[in-house]
Amino acid sequence: MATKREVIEREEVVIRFSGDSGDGMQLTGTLFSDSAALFGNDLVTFPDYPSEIRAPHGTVGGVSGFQVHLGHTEIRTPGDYADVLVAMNPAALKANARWLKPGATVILDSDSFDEKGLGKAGYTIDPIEEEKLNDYNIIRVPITTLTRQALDGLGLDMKSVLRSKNMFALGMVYWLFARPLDHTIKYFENKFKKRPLVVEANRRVLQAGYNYAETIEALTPTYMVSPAEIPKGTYRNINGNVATAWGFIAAAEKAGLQLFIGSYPITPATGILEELSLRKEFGVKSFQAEDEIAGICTALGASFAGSLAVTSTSGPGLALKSEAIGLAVMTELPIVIVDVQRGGPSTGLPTKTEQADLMQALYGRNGECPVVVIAASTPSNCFHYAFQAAKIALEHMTPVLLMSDGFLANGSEPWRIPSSKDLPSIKPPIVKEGHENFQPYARDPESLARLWAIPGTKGLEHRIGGLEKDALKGSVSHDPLNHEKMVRTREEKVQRVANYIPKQEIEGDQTGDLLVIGWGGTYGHLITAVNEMRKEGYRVGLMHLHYIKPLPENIETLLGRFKKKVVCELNLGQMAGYLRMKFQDHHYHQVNKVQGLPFTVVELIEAFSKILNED
Amino acid sequence: MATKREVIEREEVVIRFSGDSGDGMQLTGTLFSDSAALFGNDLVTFPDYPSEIRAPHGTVGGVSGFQVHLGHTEIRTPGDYADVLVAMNPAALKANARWLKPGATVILDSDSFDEKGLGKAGYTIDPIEEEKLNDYNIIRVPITTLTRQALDGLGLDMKSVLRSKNMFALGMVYWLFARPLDHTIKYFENKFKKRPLVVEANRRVLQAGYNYAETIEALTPTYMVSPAEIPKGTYRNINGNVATAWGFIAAAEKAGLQLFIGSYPITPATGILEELSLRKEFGVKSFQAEDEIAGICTALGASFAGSLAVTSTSGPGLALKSEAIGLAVMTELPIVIVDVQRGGPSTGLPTKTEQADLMQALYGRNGECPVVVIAASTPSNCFHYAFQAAKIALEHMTPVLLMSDGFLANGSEPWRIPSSKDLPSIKPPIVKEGHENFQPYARDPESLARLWAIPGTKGLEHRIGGLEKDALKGSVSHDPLNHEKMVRTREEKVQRVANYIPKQEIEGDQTGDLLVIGWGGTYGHLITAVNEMRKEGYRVGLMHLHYIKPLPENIETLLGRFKKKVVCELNLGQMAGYLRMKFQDHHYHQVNKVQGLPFTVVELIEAFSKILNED
Amino acid sequence: MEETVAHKLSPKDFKSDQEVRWCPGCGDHAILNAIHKALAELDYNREDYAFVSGIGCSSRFPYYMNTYGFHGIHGRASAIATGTKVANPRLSVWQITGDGDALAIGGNHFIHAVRRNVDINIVLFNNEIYGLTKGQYSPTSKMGAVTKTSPFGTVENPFHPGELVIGAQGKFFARSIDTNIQLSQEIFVEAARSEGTSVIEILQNCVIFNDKTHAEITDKAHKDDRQIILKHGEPMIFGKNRDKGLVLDGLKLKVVKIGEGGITEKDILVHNATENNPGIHLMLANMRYPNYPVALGVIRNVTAPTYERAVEAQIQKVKKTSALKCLDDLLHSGNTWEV
Amino acid sequence: MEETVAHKLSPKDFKSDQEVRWCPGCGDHAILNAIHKALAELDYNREDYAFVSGIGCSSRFPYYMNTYGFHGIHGRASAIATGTKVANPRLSVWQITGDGDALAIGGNHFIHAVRRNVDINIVLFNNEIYGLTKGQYSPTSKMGAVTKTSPFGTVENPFHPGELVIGAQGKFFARSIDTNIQLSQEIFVEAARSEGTSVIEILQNCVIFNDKTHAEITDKAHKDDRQIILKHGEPMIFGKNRDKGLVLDGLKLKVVKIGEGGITEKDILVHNATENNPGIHLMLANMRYPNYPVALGVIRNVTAPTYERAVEAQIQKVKKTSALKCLDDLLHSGNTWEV
Ligand SMILES: Cc1ncc(C[n+]2csc(CCOP(=O)(O)OP(=O)(O)O)c2C)c(N)n1
Ligand SMILES: Cc1ncc(C[n+]2csc(CCOP(=O)(O)OP(=O)(O)O)c2C)c(N)n1
Ligand code: SF4
Ligand code: SF4
Ligand SMILES: [Mg+2]
Ligand SMILES: [Mg+2]
Repeated sequence: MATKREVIEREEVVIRFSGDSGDGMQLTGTLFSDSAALFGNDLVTFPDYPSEIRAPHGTVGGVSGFQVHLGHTEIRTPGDYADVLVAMNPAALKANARWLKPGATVILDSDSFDEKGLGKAGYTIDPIEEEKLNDYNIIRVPITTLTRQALDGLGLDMKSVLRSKNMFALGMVYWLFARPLDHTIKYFENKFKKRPLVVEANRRVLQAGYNYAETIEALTPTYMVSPAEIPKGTYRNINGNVATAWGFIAAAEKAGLQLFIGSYPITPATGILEELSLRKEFGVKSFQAEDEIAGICTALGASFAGSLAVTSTSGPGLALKSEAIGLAVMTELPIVIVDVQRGGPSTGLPTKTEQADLMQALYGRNGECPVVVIAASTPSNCFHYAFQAAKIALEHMTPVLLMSDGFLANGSEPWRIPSSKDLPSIKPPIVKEGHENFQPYARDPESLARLWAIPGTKGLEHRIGGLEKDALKGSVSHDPLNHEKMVRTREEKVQRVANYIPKQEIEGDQTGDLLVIGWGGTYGHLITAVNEMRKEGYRVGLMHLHYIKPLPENIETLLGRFKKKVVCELNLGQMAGYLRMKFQDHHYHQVNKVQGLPFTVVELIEAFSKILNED
Repeated sequence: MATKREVIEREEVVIRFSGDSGDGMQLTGTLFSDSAALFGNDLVTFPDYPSEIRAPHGTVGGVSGFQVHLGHTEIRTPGDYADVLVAMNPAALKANARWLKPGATVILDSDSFDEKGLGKAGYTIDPIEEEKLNDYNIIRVPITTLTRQALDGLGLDMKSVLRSKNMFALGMVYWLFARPLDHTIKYFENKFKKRPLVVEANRRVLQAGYNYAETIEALTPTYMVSPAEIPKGTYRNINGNVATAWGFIAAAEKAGLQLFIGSYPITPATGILEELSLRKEFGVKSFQAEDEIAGICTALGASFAGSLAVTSTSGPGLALKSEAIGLAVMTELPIVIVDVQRGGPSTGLPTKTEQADLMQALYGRNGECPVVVIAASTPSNCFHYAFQAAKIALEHMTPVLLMSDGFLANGSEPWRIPSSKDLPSIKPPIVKEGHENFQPYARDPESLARLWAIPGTKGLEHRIGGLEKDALKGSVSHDPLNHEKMVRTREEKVQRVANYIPKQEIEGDQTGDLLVIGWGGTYGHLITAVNEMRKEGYRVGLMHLHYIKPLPENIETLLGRFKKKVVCELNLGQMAGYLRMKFQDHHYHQVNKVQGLPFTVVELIEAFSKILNED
Repeated sequence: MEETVAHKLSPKDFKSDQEVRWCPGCGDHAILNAIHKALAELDYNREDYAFVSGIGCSSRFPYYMNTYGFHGIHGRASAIATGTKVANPRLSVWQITGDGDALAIGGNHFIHAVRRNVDINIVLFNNEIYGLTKGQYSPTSKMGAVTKTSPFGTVENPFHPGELVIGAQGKFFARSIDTNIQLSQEIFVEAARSEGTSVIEILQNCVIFNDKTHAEITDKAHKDDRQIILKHGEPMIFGKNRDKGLVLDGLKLKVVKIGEGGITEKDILVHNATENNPGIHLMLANMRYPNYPVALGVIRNVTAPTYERAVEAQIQKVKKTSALKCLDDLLHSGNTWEV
Repeated sequence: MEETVAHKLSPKDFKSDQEVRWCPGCGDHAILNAIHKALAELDYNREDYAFVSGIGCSSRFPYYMNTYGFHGIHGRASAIATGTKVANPRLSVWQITGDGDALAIGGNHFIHAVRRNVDINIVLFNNEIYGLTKGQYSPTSKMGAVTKTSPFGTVENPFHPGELVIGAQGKFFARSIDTNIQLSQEIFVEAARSEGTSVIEILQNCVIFNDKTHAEITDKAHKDDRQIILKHGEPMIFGKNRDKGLVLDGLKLKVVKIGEGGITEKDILVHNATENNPGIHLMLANMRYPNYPVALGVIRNVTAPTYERAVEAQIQKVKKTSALKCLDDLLHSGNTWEV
């Protein structure tokens, strides 16, 4: 360990691990980001994988990637372009070459760059030539061979040997960033407690990669990314799906209710169901239903029975739940429906991110059928908005739609762990035995929430259902004026939630030339772009919406403070349309992208500049 | 027949038959309107019945009504208020008293106005007193007793005797309007060919009612409503559901394709499936599916196999079809989805009319998922718009949503029968064996419709599905730029339909002070109100939208021609919101009603006047 | 789980204040009656009943019960009832459904509830027609049935609810007739007391759209010869003169006459509703006129673990062993670090 | 309906130009192989095949067939296939589906297709797991299965596809194993030639998320003793030494050893796949290790009218008698009047 390192200090670095679906890139990326987080960096991650489990080996379609953006400063996005790319095969290079920063470092497994590999990836000439990477820092390493050597004599079968190639690459990257290996080794010790051979193999290969990197010296300069200066506290890495699940567990604890989730697996929402299925110690009843309709209907049954009821899905599943959401609206039962958006329409691009379910969330039901719509904007704040969604559902007796997306669901970032005692209380309008003159549709005069009498409560027996309800008794009513009254009451009840949510805030300039408007998972890219613009002297603010229906009451005032407005979304302009409906007097520019990918900061800055420079 | 009649000539008269659900009011009304139509009157009908099959006998909830508006002039609505009310029991009076014109004639079955009957209807004092009808022309007739007498000796059981009470009332009404009985008698002769006793009973009671009316002279003055001056041609009565079904049969004949309907029964759409189930002689394959999802999916399978495919439903069913509509969008298969709207949300008011599914039709799906949306506006033009929906679906290879509603579906009016040869041709882009270099997603450069290769066609084997498609080959593609291209292409394809539809027209004043904007089944009320306003000297036009997505290209120009605009809908303002999104620069007033009932002309005029008198 | 009831309840305690809105003469009235009576026999408090339904004439049922009730959406009652029961296993949960609601649009939730063996009681009003939508055929309409959507007769085989229940691993299946209030009541009580999913098919008459569809079997003049009421542990004897019975002929059931061909009462099969192997229950449930009498009573009643109890048990087990006791524990579990 | 084929097709004629994207080692590859071979044996033209699927690993199947194909949405393949077949009965329609696709979300369409007896061939890839979504339990996962959504084991009874098919009045049910290409091929040919809904369950191995779930039965060392391949008209004999067989013991099946206790080959049951009464087929389909060998081959194959033909027949009949011949006739039917 005597080599002297040439070290560059960097504010931030982007690294992308990439290889075949079977190459374990998701694990590699996760282990790297866990180490970086423990080291104190701020970071954001972005997994990107194909919809086949193992798409054909060696093809571009089968490439699985995991990008980590780590920094000494606050990190908001997984980064547009990579400083370092690990490419386990030619297809990985092909898929990612366009996402490299000029002069980036590329670590290749040279063993896989043989004729067969090149052919599968569709390369006909030298890939470095074809991708015009001659000036880049290309490190060719016979990773497969070296892995095999490292494991020589350990008695592993070839499949297992090849499976640990990724640890060789990870070892090299650890050296490159001068990071210790111990966290990763501990991970294997824990995970394979009962299989010491596996632990040993991974340890050996990891160390071999580290040593190799040190030896070859090709990797100088190495990067030094100091710990970030972030608020004091206890931190952990968390992804959006786990954060969502935990937000509900927190809400159930605060409300003193049992948590019930009725769901059907669907990418990229399944993680929520999976996480809650693990949480039996908190009494969570997780019900894997036969389909999405049963998912929401069992949840509604549980809500009727007095649980905090949740159902989670993605776009196609939300479509299937439409009719039952209507029943929730009519019966005014609390329920949270999570939509983790993915590329559409139809099956679309199941593993890619998109924001094109907004209109469906707002309007995708028969009749006048209002629900509260809330959107999280970072992996970790999924916790907060899941909690808020549950609180609103329970306190206002209404379905709440919580919007997440593939980018948030699978992306992760360090999260300062809150304390249970700092979370707000949740007080649903549950009525108890002995309540006098109980009427199931009697309402709180402020919130318009109806009373909640739970089966098992003596003396409050009553019936609810999907036919129009009498405004007080809740019995079936075909009276025309009662219908109009109830339609308007349900809408008003949702609107009144505006009295219970925070006012909208603007980040960056509070008045100025351009107001950037966004919602959902694009937050990191938007705030980064806004900050860059401001550094360049533009007067720009960001209005990132979390409460979509109802909108906070101060929106219109805020809109008036900027000369121009631009709505940025990963769809064809759904939020822009919604704002036109609500605040017609403002003109809205649009930046839209529908590629199953997040924005890049670069393209945002370009678009904003163009808008500012037009008259 | 010697009595001299005092006869009043009337331009138009409104009559409402009303009684218990079991009293046969729907049939009575239908028979009356058929006779009026044969006589040459123009007319519009409106059935109104409870959602229970037989709601409790004698209660207001169980009242079933059928209103007929007939005239010498053009009739556009079933009429706001009735000139004549037939009330078979006290509940019928109670339910309808508020819909009487001052001084109207009310024919009561006095036998049913006994203590029990009054009690069930909730009357505590004399109903005439309670309803303040003392100045009205109240005709008390012991209809039950007289019916029984008329059938004395015929050997009918009591149930059958009572069941023909309605014919007594009808006979009286025929006398009142000086209409012949022969059409109605012929109806029974046909219907009960094999049960001459039933024919005889109905004939006797009908005649008895007629004779009784003539005898008592209480019914003078009688009404004389001369035949209307309407275009020459052959006419028939038709309701919206039958007209819709026939529109599809016509389209199938013109396209030379088999018609397939996959549907699940639901009020008020069932009539379409029922009518098509009858039409086996035209080779219609009607498939009653196990649910709405199977309804659309079998239709999609049939579309794939080369049929003109249709699925019909109402709001809750449309919600269930959402996901599969997405599949139709992605596979670009032709299909027509009919939504006969009813009161919502959820099960809502199943037998009442409403227009609150517009947003669902436009946006109720995951992802960017555009379909063509068309709305019929009168019972008979359901034929035309069903035909057009099928033509667009087939020629543009797109799902088309056809909006109808309960008011159109069950309402009927005389219809000038078109001739098959005058209907436009339909030419779907079907490719034949031998087509060179076939690519399943190759498009017509004008319409952007893709080619349609039907299983069984040699050499054109290919695969379609719900994953994002390569822009030409149709194979699965995860390429980001291809996705953006396809999302925009699908939207553009729908927008281009605007090049193939008629320009929007305005009825009434072409420029002026107020543009009334409507869509769907409110047409009759809106045009009547607009005409009334114009008679009073206001400068008002009606822009009634039939093509909703895409909108005709000249809308914005037309909007500019009026000082004020008002959007009138039976919902909370969905079309108004849509127009704000599309044509932001105009201010839109709104008139909304959500009572499960059509507008009344009176309330429209009042609202319009108010808007015109505001500054 | 049955709790102590302060005072014994009577059938009328279960009548709600809502007007019953079925057609006069509809079989539903009698079924309502039988349920009111059955509940009065059971040991639950009134507030511990939840009646859940879908959409259809039959599904209006919860409105007429003075208990907790949930009138759902079409076809989804099994799912709603499952959620209710799993969330609170102490409730006595009843699903009321029609042949369309349960077997057309609701078929999937129905078979999955049965498979999971959730402890709910499913009362299936089988009138072989869609009543509420005014007379279209249903998945139980007889082949050839002429209805509004099959003016030339249907061309599809009907489901037999009992057969489908057994195909879905059903543990309890019974059949009754609307007018036989006494039998229905007995069955409801047995169903409520049996843990797991109990499916009770009631042959119900829709006077308006499918009058007399079951008349062949229910007709007074013939019913004793065309029905057999099975009782666990008793021989399968039927007939006006109780002189007919069922025996096995190879793998098939056969109707025999006692006293003819040397057959005596002890040759007659004895009904064992608790037999785990579904073979004979399938044959019994499938018996149809004219070859066989139609079986009524509890055909199958097999004990098996229920889903909601297994869920609770798993939770209790994990609670005991898990180190995580509250939210804060969870938030701090795994890798964390201090800044 | 089979038509004349110009030239005999070979298995490779059915391979599409798409790369096969299943995991290496996945059982799906072998099934694809078997279908390619089976189609080469059948008498349809290539353009007359339509392969329809839902969503799942297995449901990617149509992309790999050089025929018409429709990759649908999750669970709806039976409905899409039904529509395709009813619209054009001349096509040979195949539904490819997984245990989740067919029996979870698609359960209702599945049982209704079976009930109607639409002439489609349903190939159900049963790997007892959701593959495509990366390893959650399915309605066929064994009780107690530990998966991503059941980290402490499932608490629900699995469906047995054969039993459910019989509960839904199924006329054709067969079972094979992914690796037994020869048997699968034979079954596919027989299924294609049998009219009505044919359901073929294939025990398929998911190497990634549920490896070896069928190994107890498929394991080379034991398979001959743990599988029995049924053939119509042949005695039910199995075992490495073909010395074991099935007999009836009352109403139950029993495994016996030929030569022991006086049992000879002629005591062994002879398989009759065409028996209408489903009783014995239910027992055969339900045989499970370790008490019984698992039955493979065509377990049930009963002839019955198909739905799509009945629809066509009804249309032809009405066409003959109706006075309405074209649209104009229809428009002018009933009451009309001149103005
Ligand atoms: C999603 C949806 N589809 C269709 C309907 C219309 N619908 C209501 S009840 C019913 C069938 C009722 O039949 P069944 O379940 O047998 O009940 P019954 O009226 O005969 O008691 C139908 C088709 C609906 N309300 N919702
Ligand atoms: C409406 C909808 N819900 C859920 C999903 C997610 N999903 C896709 S495939 C699948 C299950 C696949 O299991 P199976 O049918 O057994 O097929 P396998 O992958 O095992 O072959 C699920 C839950 C989806 N695509 N669409
Ligand atoms: S329509 Fe039939 S099922 Fe419905 S209430 Fe009337 S008789 Fe009963
Ligand atoms: S995940 Fe399993 S079922 Fe899917 S392709 Fe891979 S091995 Fe086959
Ligand atoms: Mg029914
Ligand atoms: Mg599977």
